[in-house]
Amino acid sequence: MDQMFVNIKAALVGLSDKVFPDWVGVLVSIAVSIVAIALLGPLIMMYLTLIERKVVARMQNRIGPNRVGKYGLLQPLADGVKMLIKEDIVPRNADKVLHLLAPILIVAPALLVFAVLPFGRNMTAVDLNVGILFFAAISSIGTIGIFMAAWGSNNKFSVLGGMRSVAQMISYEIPMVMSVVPVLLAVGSLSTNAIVEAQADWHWFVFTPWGFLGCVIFFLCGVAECNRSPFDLAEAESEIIAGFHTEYSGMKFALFYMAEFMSAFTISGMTTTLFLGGWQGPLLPSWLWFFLKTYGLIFIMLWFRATLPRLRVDQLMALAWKFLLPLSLVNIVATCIWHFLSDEAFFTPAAFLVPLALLVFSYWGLMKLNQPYMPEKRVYPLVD
Amino acid sequence: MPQLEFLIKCGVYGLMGLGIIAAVGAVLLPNLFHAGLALAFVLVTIAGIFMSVGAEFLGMVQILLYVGGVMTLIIYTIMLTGRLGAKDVRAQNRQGIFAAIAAGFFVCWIGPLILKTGAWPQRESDSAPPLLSVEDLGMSLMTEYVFPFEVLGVLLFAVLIGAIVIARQDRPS
Amino acid sequence: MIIPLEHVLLFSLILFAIGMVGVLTRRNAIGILISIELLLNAVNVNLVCFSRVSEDPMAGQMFAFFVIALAAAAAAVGLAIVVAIYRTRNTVQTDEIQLLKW
Amino acid sequence: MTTVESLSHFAPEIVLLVGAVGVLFSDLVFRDKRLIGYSALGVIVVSLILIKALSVSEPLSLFGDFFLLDKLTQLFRVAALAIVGIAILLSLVYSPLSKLYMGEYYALLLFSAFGLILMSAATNLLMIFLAIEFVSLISYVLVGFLKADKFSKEASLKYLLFGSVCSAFMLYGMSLLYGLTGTLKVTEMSTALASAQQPSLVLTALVMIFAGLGFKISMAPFHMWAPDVYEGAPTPVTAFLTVGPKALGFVVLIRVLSGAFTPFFDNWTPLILVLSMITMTVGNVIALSQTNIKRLIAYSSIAQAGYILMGIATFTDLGIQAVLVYAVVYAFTNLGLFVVVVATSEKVGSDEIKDYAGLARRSPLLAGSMLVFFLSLAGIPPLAGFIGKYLVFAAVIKEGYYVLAVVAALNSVVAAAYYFKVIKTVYLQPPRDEDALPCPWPLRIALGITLAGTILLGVMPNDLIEFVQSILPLS
Repeated sequence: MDQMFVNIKAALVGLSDKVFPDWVGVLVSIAVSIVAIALLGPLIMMYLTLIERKVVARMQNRIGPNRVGKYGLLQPLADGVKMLIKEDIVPRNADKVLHLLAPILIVAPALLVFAVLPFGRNMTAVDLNVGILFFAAISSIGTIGIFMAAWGSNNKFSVLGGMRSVAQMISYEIPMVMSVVPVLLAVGSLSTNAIVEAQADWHWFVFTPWGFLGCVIFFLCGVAECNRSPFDLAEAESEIIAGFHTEYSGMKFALFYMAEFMSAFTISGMTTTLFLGGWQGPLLPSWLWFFLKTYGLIFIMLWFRATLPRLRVDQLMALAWKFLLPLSLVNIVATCIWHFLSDEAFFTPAAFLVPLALLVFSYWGLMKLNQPYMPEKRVYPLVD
Repeated sequence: MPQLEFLIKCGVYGLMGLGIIAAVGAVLLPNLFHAGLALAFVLVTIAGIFMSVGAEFLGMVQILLYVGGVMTLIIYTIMLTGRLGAKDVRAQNRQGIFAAIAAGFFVCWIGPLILKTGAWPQRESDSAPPLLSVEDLGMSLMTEYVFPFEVLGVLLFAVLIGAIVIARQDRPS
Repeated sequence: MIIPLEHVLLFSLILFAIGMVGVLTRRNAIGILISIELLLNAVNVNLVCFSRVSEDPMAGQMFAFFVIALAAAAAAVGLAIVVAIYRTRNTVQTDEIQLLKW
Repeated sequence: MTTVESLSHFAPEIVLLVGAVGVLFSDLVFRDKRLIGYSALGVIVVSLILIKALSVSEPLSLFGDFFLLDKLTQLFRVAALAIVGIAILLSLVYSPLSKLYMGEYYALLLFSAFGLILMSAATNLLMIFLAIEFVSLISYVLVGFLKADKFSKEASLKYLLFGSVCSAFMLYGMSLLYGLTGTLKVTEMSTALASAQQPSLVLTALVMIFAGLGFKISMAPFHMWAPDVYEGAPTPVTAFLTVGPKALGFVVLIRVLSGAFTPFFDNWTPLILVLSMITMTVGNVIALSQTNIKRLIAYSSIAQAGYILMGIATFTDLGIQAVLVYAVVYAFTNLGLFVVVVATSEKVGSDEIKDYAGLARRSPLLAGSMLVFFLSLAGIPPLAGFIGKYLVFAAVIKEGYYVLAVVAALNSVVAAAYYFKVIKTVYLQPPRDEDALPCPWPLRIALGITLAGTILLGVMPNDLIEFVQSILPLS
């Protein structure tokens, strides 16, 4: 059961080996991985839309989609058909080429990142030895797609949204990468597989003080990276319509949606891989563990959306630069202390408490330093 | 497997061809925004070439720093200094022919020299040269190359201050 | 090396030459900066490929790494200056920025 | 030497860096912005004292191979700090600099001093490139530091575009060298290059490296940026640029040529001969028609680079000594000229030569020093400039490059012509108004140092020459 998908792939490759020369087998093995990922991405996205609508509806005391299919299970298909047959509108003054390329360029990196996600034991499509770097590099390409969409639409609101979104993405990328550094220090490798292997036997990094903090920072920055609520300033309906995808409709619009949901999934998957032990876990098959943890995190994202109000621009930037970045730098120091005190063992009291004290102290200090300016309560003597 | 090697070879040559086409675009396209995107494409193809010669780390750094960082800066500046839909500005000055001659001369001068030189300090070909892993690079950055690395840090700090001072808009006090 | 060293060198040479054309013909300062990035990338291709056949492979890759970092720094300074000029002069065309002569 | 052991010899530079950051943050503390300048001066002085205290006799290579501390480095480490120190003195007086960003300004000046020191000590292509870019990038910013001034911004853009292209060419050359030799260490290259089958490719690499270094030393045909940049930049920065990067550029050139290219001596000598003649002629001839004093000095400094290149062209021990002596002497003289320019423009408000009319009556001190500096640049004994010129000519004639010597001599005559034109304006034309020109104490100190250098080195050059002789041969 654990190796179900691996075995299916091996069978396919074996089948081709019987018929074709051996070099075709390599190609088949590559093709199988590519097809699997290319199908998985859209599938995940389609059902994430349904899950989001259902969960948010429940949180708001509604039922959510329930007409198409049992419990609304076919709703995503209906949505897909609707998107496909909608009219594709291109503004007259738009830059046609950019307008067309932008959604593709946004979806492609979101899908490419799937290649290094370890979905289960032996289930990483490409086990790059620079996996984490690949993840950081590829997700940074997305900003260019957003620029293209914003500029190509030739619409003020789009450009405003695009500028906001890019400023946000490059700001949050820094604490995000910094919060990964402790994991790399602890594991000594950039490969995603090696990171998961290092967390065997319940040695999940989230159980260490630095791991917990890193996990929180990484996840928050990730939520900001994929422009999700409460960091969805770039597409704030009430201020700038829909930001960089104001001028899109039909399938192109669906592609933006797809990119957003797929990156929500990859962020959750990466958090799982880096801090929550990846596919490690007892009893259940490894890939099931991975999906359970990932969907748990996605549930938290939906919870954010249903509860938290949107941030203001200055609050957004202040959070990244004045709070998360310093904290993630302290976190690196804390990891070094943990590493030298713990002496190869996963848990020793000293190695646990000293970094914890450091982190709590710096959290407290940063909170003090970042205290928001509260105007004095105004008194109107003549009112009463 | 020679067939696979052939495929990879085709891929690398294809990357080079695309890179050169995109580079021409980056230099000649009248719309600067398009030129910037063409440059981004060149950078990605070069990252691909780095990967194909075994410099995975550099390939990734190239994408992360260049495509993610420098290109964002460039495009931001284009958006700050251009106007939406401004297309009627001449992009090239009148030195086109002169420049083409200069570049052609440059290629004709160095190209044959490169082709004639067989004596790059090639290692013995019987043992494949060891690929540098990320660990090797990281270790030497922290040991052998630690001094230039620290100097680079100082440099980036100083340049950051300078760039902010230059670009900052003074508020009337 | 999968393909002969000379071919990669020719590729980088052509890239460099294209960058040269850009530097000489672009009117817009940002256009020139874009061309300069092409020049630097051509150099990097050279360095990385030489490092595959060299006695000291680390040196080439390190050099390329430093070139990338410094190119980023140079781009930051350059674009800061361009933005500052645009503020005072409302243009970034190099042939319109000609107060200083002889 | 390992990294930790090296740190003790690196103390002056560490003081410089810590001081730079301190100066940056002192902006937050000091109300009186002049105090920032004083503290920057203090950093320079402490660093100089440490250099004196820590001087070593035999060459050390610190941090692996990245910082060679030999006598050449010792000399130019002091020179770099002195140059930046005088630039700081000038900045204390120069009023167009906005009072807003003085912390950043002085910090950047100190950082660029660090960059200059790195340039003097670099023997590895990676370090050479890093150090040159260090100085260049900071100079681009410093040139554009006058926030509201269009000329300053334009100069900065030109400097940046030119500089980046030239360093890209230099990098291409370096990459070819790396490919041909398989190493980045300049000292190890000559053996590999001597056996190179393709000398023309080596020479190509050399020419391209020349493009980058030629930019730094404003050698023709890479000099086009110099007049515009020198005119547009804030005057203290101009003073720094005309001597700092230029002198250190020559040091790097000597290191590269003596390390890597000695086997190809016969090939590159004619090239430098020709370039040197072109450089001095272009500089001097165009300088004749200048009306702006900063531009005039700019062209004159291009011509001076041509004279210094004469020494490089011979590349005998005598030639290299001549280059080093000339570079030091030139630094004193040119900085001195800029002291006068700053003092005058503060009161007069312009850099046009016609506004210098009657300077002798308004301030005999400034006019007198200007006379001394111009005479020194023209090579009149017993001033320091004479020693430099004498050594260079001696080296050239000894090697039998008579054409070069004749061209240089003719050039000196042309140079004397425009120097005396300025001096004539200063001494013989009546002033527009008779107000005395003040000379505040920072300028007096700077003037004292440069005058002392110009005169003392001329009268008793032996100490400097002996020190320079002890530098050779380069390890």
